[in-house]
Amino acid sequence: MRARELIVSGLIILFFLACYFFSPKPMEFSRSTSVLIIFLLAAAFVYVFIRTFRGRFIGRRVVFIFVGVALVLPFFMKFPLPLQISPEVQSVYDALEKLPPHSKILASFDYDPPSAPELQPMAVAFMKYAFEHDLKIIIMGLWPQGPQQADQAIQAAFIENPDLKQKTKYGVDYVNLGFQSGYEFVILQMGQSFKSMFPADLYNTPYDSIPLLKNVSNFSNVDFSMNFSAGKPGTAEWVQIAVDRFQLPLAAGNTAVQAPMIYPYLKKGSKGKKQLIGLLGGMAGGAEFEKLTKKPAKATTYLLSQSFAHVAVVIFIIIGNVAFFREKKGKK
Amino acid sequence: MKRQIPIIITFLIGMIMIFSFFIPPLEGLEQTCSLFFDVIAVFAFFLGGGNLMRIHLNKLRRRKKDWGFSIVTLGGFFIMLAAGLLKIGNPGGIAASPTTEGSLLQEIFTYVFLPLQSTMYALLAFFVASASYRAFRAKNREATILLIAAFVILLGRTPFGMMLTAWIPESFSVLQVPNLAIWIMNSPNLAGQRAIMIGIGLGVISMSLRLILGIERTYLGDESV
Amino acid sequence: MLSFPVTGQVIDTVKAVPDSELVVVAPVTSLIAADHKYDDGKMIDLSWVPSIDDRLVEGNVMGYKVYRIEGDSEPETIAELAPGSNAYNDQSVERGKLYSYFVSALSSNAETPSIRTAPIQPQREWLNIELINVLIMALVLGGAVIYFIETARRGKKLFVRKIAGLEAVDDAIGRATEMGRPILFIPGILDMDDVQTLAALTILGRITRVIADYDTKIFMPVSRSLVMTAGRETIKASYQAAGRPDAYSDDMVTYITDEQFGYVAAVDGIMVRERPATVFLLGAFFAESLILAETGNSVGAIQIAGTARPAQLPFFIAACDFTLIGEELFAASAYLSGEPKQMGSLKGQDVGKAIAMAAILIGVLTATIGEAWNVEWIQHITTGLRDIFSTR
Amino acid sequence: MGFWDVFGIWLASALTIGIISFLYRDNIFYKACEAIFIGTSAGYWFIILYWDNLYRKFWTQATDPTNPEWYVPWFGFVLGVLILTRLFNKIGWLSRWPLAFIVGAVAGLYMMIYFVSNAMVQVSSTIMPVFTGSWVDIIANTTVVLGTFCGLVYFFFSKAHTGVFGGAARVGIWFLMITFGASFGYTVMSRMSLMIGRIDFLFGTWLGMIR
Repeated sequence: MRARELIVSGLIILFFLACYFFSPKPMEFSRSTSVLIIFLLAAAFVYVFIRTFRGRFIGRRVVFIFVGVALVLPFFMKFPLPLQISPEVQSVYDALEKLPPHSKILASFDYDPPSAPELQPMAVAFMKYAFEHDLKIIIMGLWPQGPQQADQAIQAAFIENPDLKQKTKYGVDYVNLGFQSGYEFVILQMGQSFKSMFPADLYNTPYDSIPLLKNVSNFSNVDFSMNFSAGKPGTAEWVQIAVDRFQLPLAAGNTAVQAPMIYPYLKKGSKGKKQLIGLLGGMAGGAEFEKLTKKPAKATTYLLSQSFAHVAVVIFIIIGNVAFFREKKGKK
Repeated sequence: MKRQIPIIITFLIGMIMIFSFFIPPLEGLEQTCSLFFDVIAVFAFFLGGGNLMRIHLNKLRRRKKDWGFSIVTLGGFFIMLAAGLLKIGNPGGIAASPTTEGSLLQEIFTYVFLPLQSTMYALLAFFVASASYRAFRAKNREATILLIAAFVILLGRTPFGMMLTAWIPESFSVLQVPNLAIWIMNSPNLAGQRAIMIGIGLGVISMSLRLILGIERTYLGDESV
Repeated sequence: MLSFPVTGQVIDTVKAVPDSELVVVAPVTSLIAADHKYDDGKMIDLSWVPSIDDRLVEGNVMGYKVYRIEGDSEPETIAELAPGSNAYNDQSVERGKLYSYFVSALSSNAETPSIRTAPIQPQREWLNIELINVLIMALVLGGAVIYFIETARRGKKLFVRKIAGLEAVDDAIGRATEMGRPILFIPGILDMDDVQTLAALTILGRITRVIADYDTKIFMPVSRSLVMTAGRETIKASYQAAGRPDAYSDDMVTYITDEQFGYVAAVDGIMVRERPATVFLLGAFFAESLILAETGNSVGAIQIAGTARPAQLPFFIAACDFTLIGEELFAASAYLSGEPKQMGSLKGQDVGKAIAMAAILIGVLTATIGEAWNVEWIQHITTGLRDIFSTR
Repeated sequence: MGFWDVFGIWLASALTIGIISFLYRDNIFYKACEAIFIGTSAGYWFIILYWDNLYRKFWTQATDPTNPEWYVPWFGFVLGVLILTRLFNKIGWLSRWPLAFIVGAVAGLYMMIYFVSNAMVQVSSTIMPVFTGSWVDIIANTTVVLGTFCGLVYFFFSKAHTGVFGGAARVGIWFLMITFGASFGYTVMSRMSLMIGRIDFLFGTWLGMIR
């Protein structure tokens, strides 16, 4: 038993070391290789189907390998996915397009590292777009690790577009106010004054000595706001307080789990006004936004993996059930 | 006496909390209770953490199976304790928040704790797939409905859903998978959520009353049950 | 030192501007200060009609300043508000003191104060009349629960339908005894301050009463120290009640870690190594529900699960043998006890459901009819019903 | 990147692979990672509890001379100490007092919170006209009302699920199943995203194979 364990772990380590030393960086499959891989995957699924249909189920580990392959390989494929832009993503983009240069945007980062895969790509795309169009960003977080995520998003945007790094200055083009505890209470107080909740920024620079914040006292001095949220406090709280009470123009990016609960806010209310300008929902929302900015990046790559994984799960359910019905019929 | 006092405490506190909802001068009680709870939780941790240590020290002493891992667990525990209590490497010194960037606690958090936590979470992706293949069966009508709803959502949120049903004419666009997914979320899903919520609301009332009135007292270790 | 404005006097806020260049805006009107109703006397509500120069197009108002005068002291600025504001809620007042207010309309370089309000004292109210409908509802429901408990206590037989998941509990315990394997009890991952954890512990009490009679091992890893303490008390009491206090040991309940996935990893390990015959997953679960249920399934345990969190129920339904959905979790301990008075409380719950169902049925009917034919008195019924259930 | 950053990334990668290796089987690397995780997480949460609850919330309030209600937190402190009496057999029964306090407070508080936000609000928002708007709206409204009503029938305890009543309960459980199916779909989605995040870390941040 022990020996087999050692061999397997040895193989795993060898695999990763081989990747580290010998793989091309970055690695990318050609179009035909990608098609071939998809074809092979489909063939493997057919094999699993036939096997299961005959009553011999494949083991857990084989299922794991399938999922692993479906998740990893799409990273290296280049495939134009037919993305239809949903109206709620389009309206976020349109609202951004309408902003004149030097407009001030309040961006609240209300998520933590575990939900970063879904939200980070859209945050990066958003930052990149804002800096390229000379929009000023005021960053804050209602979750403790949110401001760090914002920082990482900015660094990633700089790596993707090195020109921005020269052009963009902290304190003038963006500022990171950091985290404040107190959930929706923070939003409520910000309606009166930002400074009362954030007397200094993340690096302890006093609020008043930051050039970007010079004429910013509360929501009324902000032209647009964006909220990246993975739960509570998040978009629902921003809508209920900042939008409903202080008429802040708000758009949001949400995790897939959150998104369904946010949809009601996108409906036009009795006064014909939407509470939320638009919504980037999950990985798909991020990918659509990237497509609109014509700079496909992480979310687009991720979405391919995500779609493959979804299809794999659906196929597994179907295979399992076909076998199940055959068995049931056989018993009758 | 020993048995009566806890029941009286539960009854009194419970009643006060119920009525504080209607009596404005008692507004602050909720916060006080949550403060008390937080403080009690710290002391309870002395018991919990102590228990954790006892178990692993026992394993070590008796050289039980896998005792080596107990050293690792205890090591991790004490390193974290030392790093956090003494605020080792904290750029802000002893007065700063324990989770300041650059402190040892935060570095361990980023490079040890976070990858472990995220990967644990991520393993779920595999378990979900395995459960789909082996467990999610359309055993009866109910399970079938569950699976169909799940299909619609799964496909509806990817470009494949769009591709599959793009042929449906615009006037019936509700039937396209992505729109169907949104409809499910906004109608039947909403109804189900509501029924569950109302049920839970009523269930909690009944259970709370059983506890407050002392009818349910198993948790207090009452021997007369 | 900036001098404070006096009613009616326009003030130059940017020094050294000749009077002729001052942008003077009209003051706000109809300023009213009123005690905030149904609080502890800590708030005053202000409302006013914005300056007539406060317009989106060609408006000169840059914002408003709210001033407060406490007793005879100097006015102090308590808030600066955006253009278009017409109300403010002052939460920094104390009971027993007199306050008066005025609001200045700000232009780019001047401010125009309004007239002062009459002095006002924040008042404390002893009962929140706005919530009287909630109080009545709560009394009705609480009364129904207590009524049925009393009825049952007096010996009247009450019918409660079978709940499949709970009927299976005895069999599940029996199976573990036969197989000579342990029972695993997971009370969710939240602390004692969650009602689902309380529900899990009350069920634990019932289950351990049965277990204590057999010679079966129960093991309960927990992720909160307080739950550990409470769990030990519960199990100990059950063993004492069964007359076997010697069979109890503190090792039955172990604290692992507060961290969600650290806990899951450990419980997973326990399942794989100990191979329990029966697993109870009752309480508040989050993402870990799937891992736990799948692993339990893979070691061939009979699993009875229950939670009030809808997002986790599908995994329990898929991978467990029996699942308690939402309300059933809270009813479980009463049901398992089989005691008449406990059953009575379930009847009380049903009264609540009956009221809710009736309200929905009547409400939807009247709302639909009222809207379709525009019948006023029917519309009144709808609003009345909505008011009864509204909480504001 | 400095040495320690590179070291950190290698360490994080090793731990990531260690956890993933559980998919093959329970093995010594996984056990080691699990042990590290349990130890560090218990320690981490104690640190947070200690500094946040005991120091920030309790100590600063309880020793603040300007706080007129400085003595209030001390009652909580006493309750906390009482829980430690469990360690001593003779006075162990005192530890039930804080437990009784918590149960009473939680039961009382949540009874009202759940009642209002779960039961009352949901009932009042279900009271709505059904036949308004387009046919899509009408179907949607009818579905919501019917589903909520039948769902409640399913939870009814006082009547066996037979006859018309049983039929309604059956429709109710169908609605619940759609709800669970939808949650299932969305949960699968976010779990997959999490794994994608880890893969990106391994093959991108660490191995540099992803562009």
